[in-house]
Amino acid sequence: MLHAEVGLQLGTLALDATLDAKAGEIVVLLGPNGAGKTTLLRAIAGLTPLARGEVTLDGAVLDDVARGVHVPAERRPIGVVFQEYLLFPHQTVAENVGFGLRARGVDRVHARARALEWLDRFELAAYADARPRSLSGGQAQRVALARALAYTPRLLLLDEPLAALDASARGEVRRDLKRHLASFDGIRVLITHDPLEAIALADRLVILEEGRVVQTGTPSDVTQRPRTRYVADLVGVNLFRGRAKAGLISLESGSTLQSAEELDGDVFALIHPRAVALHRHRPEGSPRNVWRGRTRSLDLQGDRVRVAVDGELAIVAEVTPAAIRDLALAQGGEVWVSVKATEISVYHA
Amino acid sequence: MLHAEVGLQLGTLALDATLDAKAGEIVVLLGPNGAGKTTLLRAIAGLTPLARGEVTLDGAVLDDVARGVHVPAERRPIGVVFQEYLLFPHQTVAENVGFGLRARGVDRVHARARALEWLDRFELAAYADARPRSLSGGQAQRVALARALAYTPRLLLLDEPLAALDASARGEVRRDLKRHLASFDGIRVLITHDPLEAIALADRLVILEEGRVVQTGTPSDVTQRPRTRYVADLVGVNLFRGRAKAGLISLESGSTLQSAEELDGDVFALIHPRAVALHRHRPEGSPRNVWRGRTRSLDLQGDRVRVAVDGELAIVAEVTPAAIRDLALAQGGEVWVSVKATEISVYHA
Amino acid sequence: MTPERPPLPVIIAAAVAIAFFLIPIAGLIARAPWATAVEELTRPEALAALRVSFVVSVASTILAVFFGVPLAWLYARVAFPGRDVVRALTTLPMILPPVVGGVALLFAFGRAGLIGPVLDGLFGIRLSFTTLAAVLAAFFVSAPFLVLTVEAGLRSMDRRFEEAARTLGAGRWLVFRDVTLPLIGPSLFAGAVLAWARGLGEFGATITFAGNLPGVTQTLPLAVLVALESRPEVALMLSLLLLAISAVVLVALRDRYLRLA
Amino acid sequence: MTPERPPLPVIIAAAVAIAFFLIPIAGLIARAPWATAVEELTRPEALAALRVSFVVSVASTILAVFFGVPLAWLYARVAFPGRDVVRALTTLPMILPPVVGGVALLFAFGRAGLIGPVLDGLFGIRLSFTTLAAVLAAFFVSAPFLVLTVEAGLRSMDRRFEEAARTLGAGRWLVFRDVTLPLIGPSLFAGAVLAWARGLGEFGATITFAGNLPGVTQTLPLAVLVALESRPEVALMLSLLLLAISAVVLVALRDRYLRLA
Amino acid sequence: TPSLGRPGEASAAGAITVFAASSLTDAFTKAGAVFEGRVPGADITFNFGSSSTLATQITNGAPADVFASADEPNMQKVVDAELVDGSPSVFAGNHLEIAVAPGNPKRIAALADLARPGIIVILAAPTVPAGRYALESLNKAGVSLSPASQEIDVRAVLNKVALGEADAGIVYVTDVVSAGTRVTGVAIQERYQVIGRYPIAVTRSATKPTLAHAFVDYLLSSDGQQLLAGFGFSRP
Ligand SMILES: Nc1ncnc2c1ncn2[C@@H]1O[C@H](COP(=O)(O)OP(=O)(O)OP(=O)(O)O)[C@@H](O)[C@H]1O
Ligand SMILES: Nc1ncnc2c1ncn2[C@@H]1O[C@H](COP(=O)(O)OP(=O)(O)OP(=O)(O)O)[C@@H](O)[C@H]1O
Ligand SMILES: [Mg+2]
Ligand SMILES: [Mg+2]
Repeated sequence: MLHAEVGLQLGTLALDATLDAKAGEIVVLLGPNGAGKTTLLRAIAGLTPLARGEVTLDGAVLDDVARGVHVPAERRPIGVVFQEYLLFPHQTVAENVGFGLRARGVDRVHARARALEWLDRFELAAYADARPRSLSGGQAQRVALARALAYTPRLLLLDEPLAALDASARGEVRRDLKRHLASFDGIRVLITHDPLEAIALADRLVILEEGRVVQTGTPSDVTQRPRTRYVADLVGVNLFRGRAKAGLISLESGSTLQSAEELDGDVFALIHPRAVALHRHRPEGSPRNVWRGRTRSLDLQGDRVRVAVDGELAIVAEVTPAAIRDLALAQGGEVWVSVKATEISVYHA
Repeated sequence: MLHAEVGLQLGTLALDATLDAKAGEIVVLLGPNGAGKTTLLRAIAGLTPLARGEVTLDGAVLDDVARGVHVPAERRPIGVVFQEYLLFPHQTVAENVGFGLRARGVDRVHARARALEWLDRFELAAYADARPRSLSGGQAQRVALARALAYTPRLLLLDEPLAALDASARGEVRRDLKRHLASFDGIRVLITHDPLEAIALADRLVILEEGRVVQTGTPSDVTQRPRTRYVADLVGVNLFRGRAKAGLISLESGSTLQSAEELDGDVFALIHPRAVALHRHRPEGSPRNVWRGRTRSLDLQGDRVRVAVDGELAIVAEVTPAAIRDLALAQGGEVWVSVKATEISVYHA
Repeated sequence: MTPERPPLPVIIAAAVAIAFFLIPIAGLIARAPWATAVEELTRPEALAALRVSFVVSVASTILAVFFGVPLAWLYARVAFPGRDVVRALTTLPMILPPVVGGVALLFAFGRAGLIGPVLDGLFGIRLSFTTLAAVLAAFFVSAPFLVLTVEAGLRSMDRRFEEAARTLGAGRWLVFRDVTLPLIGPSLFAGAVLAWARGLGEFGATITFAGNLPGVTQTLPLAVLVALESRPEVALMLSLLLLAISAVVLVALRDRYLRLA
Repeated sequence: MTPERPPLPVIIAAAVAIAFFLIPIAGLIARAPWATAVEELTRPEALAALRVSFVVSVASTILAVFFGVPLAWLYARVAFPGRDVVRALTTLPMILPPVVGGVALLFAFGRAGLIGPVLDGLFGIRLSFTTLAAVLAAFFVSAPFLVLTVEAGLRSMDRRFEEAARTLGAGRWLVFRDVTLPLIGPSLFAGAVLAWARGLGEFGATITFAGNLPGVTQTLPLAVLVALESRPEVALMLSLLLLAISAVVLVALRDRYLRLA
Repeated sequence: TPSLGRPGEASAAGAITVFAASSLTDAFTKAGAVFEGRVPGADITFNFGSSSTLATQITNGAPADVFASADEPNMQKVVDAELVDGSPSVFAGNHLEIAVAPGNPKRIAALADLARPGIIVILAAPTVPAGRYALESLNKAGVSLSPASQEIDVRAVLNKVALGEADAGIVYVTDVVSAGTRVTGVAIQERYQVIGRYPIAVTRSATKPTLAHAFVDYLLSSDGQQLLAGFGFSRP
């Protein structure tokens, strides 16, 4: 059980966030650049002092500002993988990986043996006696990961551990990581920028924006009911906020959306890009929401194309490359947009 | 026009690669960790000396080992964004961004004005007078990007410029980058680990493995006809190599695959995971390729699940979460695999 | 960064060291003849010595920076043959008893020295008994301190920042001025302070090479030495003046130093 | 890294500096009485002075490291009130003319000094005119060099490595020993060499505080000075011996220094 | 044979430390050796330094048995501090001489020649005895000159002349004698002479006062005086 209530001010950042994580749980912290994710991690690790709040891990109080408790970083059973790796330049790769063991009193020979096992697992055995300086970016990050995993902390804090890994290695390391993380009952808090990764790894997502937790829940909670534009962008859906009355949603921009759901009050309206249809001419028939727009950009994503359309409502549609050809869509071109009322899901804001 | 033939030895890396890029082209360099991508970039930038080969840019010889030509890094019209950012810690963010202009004789006032414009564009105006130390990881990387873009080099080398950006910013910065890159006729060589990104940005992909170029071509060339396991993994397809005779492909592992295409000789056989069907019992009917396996892992990817199956042939299948439920698939469980002969595309090795 | 709570052994060691340095200085202050202080210190000889000391120590520090930084750069960056031996030889003036250093300077640049006559013949430069000689003596004993410190700084800095600057179009000089120098700032500052301090306290080489002429080559330490022979109280007073000046300079410069660091 | 081609102005400045340092040393070598060298240097007084110098300089360097590194750490890391003033005061021994430093030490630790009687009364320690006094004199003048250099090193190191070590479970001491010390290696080495060199060449404070007793406090520089009174050739020879020792030590240590950097 | 002055030869055995002015280095080293040869068991250690340094050391508790100063004011400091056993005796004098380069290339014959233009003259600083005496001597001769340097001690004057840095300097006869062939001495006329006086005393804190007095007595004896004369010292 990790319970962290962290309040502090650092430069322009006012961090005021609560993070809870249960044993066995993998919590993924997501948020835009500068949201304070790294700072929150550092506070939990004991590297940045709190101004308010408390941190407890498995019942042990690590920080309690009110009672003046502060356990120093080195006495917290917490492993950290830093965003900038921070491998010791004067030690070999194996010494780096063995450092945590040595610090815990394991003798040189055993520490080295265990380090070598870890390097093996990360396919870095050949670099055991190299200096970190001679590693590539991705290799360095894998060493940092191995270093934090090599002793077994009860809480692992990982700051974008997979960012510098190439796509092919990433899958494997992620599986390795998942496997290893699964093999002990510790708590894992992980920062990643990759929403796919977040969804794949997370038991629970915590979304941090400007120092505050704006949403938390299981990946499917969060992806199905995003509550901020940032999360919506992340998940790749269109999100609007407004006031609903008998199926008619008045948006802040002044436009309205017709939905099939009956929910009154302040609501979010979510539209999946797949549900947004594009037409060359004003469409006939059932869709209740129809407006004219202008394509702002086209983005190939895998085997689909995301089309951002400006207009009365700015919205993103997802279509097939074939549709692009059929519609003769181009940047800046005119287009009609339609969304069926049944495709708009509505939930309380 | 960039033409780089780079031969050199650095530690365990033997780099021997040729890279060509035309004006206006965006070349994306992809390759596993430690393949030598950064080293190749450094060689082109003039930071790592060549042992063999030459580098010419727009007709100007920058390096020619045979003739003893070496233009120093500072006289190459090349901008570099480093993987580790390398922002000057003793300068403010604005000074960092203005550095290239100052080095080219622009006075302090104008350099600052231009730097501020750039910072504005990257939504970093508030940090103009901050020190890099106080930036978050993603902010630092955006500053590094702005710094390399602020003067207009004829060749831009970007080493994973978007890796530390959060997903929401990434889309925008990528669009910005694309837009800016499009606005001048320079050449752009970019390293990224994100295959989606590579495909979205690249006019041409160059795949580097163990210091050698193993494949090059347009994104669709490469994704449709991968030539190494690394590329196949990247693209997310199954790739087998074998000898074909009248539709029957004998793989190196001893198994065979039946394909609908008639192509004899050394071939690659490519199977899209979507084309791999999974069954609880031996399937009846048309599929020519049927075998039994055991699920190794399950990976949720967006709204689909990738299932890795070990067996006579190790293969990855892509199914819906519903199918997982129906099949009662679990890690280590038994499963039948079938692939239709028509779903196997074959091309010369 | 967490503010550090210093471990006890460190506190004890540091406290012992501080006490060891402060007690003698307290002793000096206690024994100084404060009653006549103002009178003693405003005597023309004292003021002249102060002026000479200022000129000599500042000039030799400037020389040390101008010649010492390139030398340190060469040692840290260019692997020329015999580097280790040359470096060791140019470090020796630190070790040489200063009086012997002065004798060596006389052998080299004196009226009857190795190249003194050459300098005189070619350029009409006569060093002996001039302020320039005092500057050179101070430079000779103090520059190696700067060289060693700056070299250490250059060796521990991250050179990739220089590479980044080069790719941004900065030539050697710009890289050096705008990237290397600021990055080794603390070391350069420390080196310059060391050299300045050593130059300010210098007397053995100065008296031997440049002589002791009030207003020309008589620096404060020489004035102290001379006074020590007959009027030790005055010597103490002059020493305290020297200390006060250095203390003020050190505390004042500190600000700048801290900003660099 | 590209091997650097040094820019011309750097070469010129460095060459002038090297020449300036080497010519006097060449002068010393040229004028030394090589014919009687062996005989002079193996006289018992010379050997005794050599032994005393070795013991004194090594002991004072060890003291400088043991007390100077904590002090530098305190100055670089702990913002205690009055830090700048204390630091300036403990830097002063570098500037004080050594003879005055010796007088100050006598005032403090002499038999009739401020705390000399206390030491004598409490512990029966009498410092003056013992080898320990010579060690303390050398420590007094040389330790500030180490402190300043190490502090500069500590200030320019990247402290996040220490944070990483702490998260790996390393306590203060381990962090200090396994991370901080190796990272400031070049500075610590440079500081120790500076302090050793200053201690080896020390004479003014030693002769005043510890006296000039052959075999006890007469170090090589004191022997040089004594010889200079009557037999300057012997003094030269002894100086060259001092130089040779230092040169050998400096070149030999270089290897280790380079590995650290 | 030396007069031991106190009864009982056995009490003469032991070690004493003699603090002596630098200019006595050669003479006392020799005298010490002779004395040790004559008094079995005697062991003399010398601490040579400038008279003022030695006086400071002694007044701050340095373990001296005998103090031989190159001038009277420094001895007086020790006397004033009541650290002297009995009263000091002057055991030697030292005449002034002009030191010039070997062979006297500038042909300097008298004090008056020092004022010739183009002659670089250096003196000891007026705060040290040799410098004070030199000024007195020049005054007596009615010569006024501006020295190129006021050296911290007489030895520095000698060295600069020996190294050719200065053309002439006023030093003690004993310095010219110990310098051997490195300089030539030019005598100063008797009427312009100023003579330095060297007092010696046993300290109150002497651990072996008998032996200390014995050494002082030896220096004052005719044997001692003869030995000192060999180094250029005159009788007091
Ligand atoms: N030492 C500091 N001094 C001043 N400001 C700081 C400091 N540390 C962090 N900040 C500010 O706090 C904000 C959050 O930083 P943090 O590193 O926690 O962000 P992040 O969420 O990890 O971002 P990223 O995803 O880009 O790494 C930034 O805007 C940064 O400017
Ligand atoms: N200075 C050096 N000394 C020794 N080996 C080096 C040096 N520089 C690079 N290497 C080796 O070269 C290989 C390639 O390094 P490089 O940084 O070019 O890889 P990369 O393709 O950029 O990898 P990544 O995607 O992880 O950044 C690495 O295995 C590394 O060990
Ligand atoms: Mg971060
Ligand atoms: Mg790389």
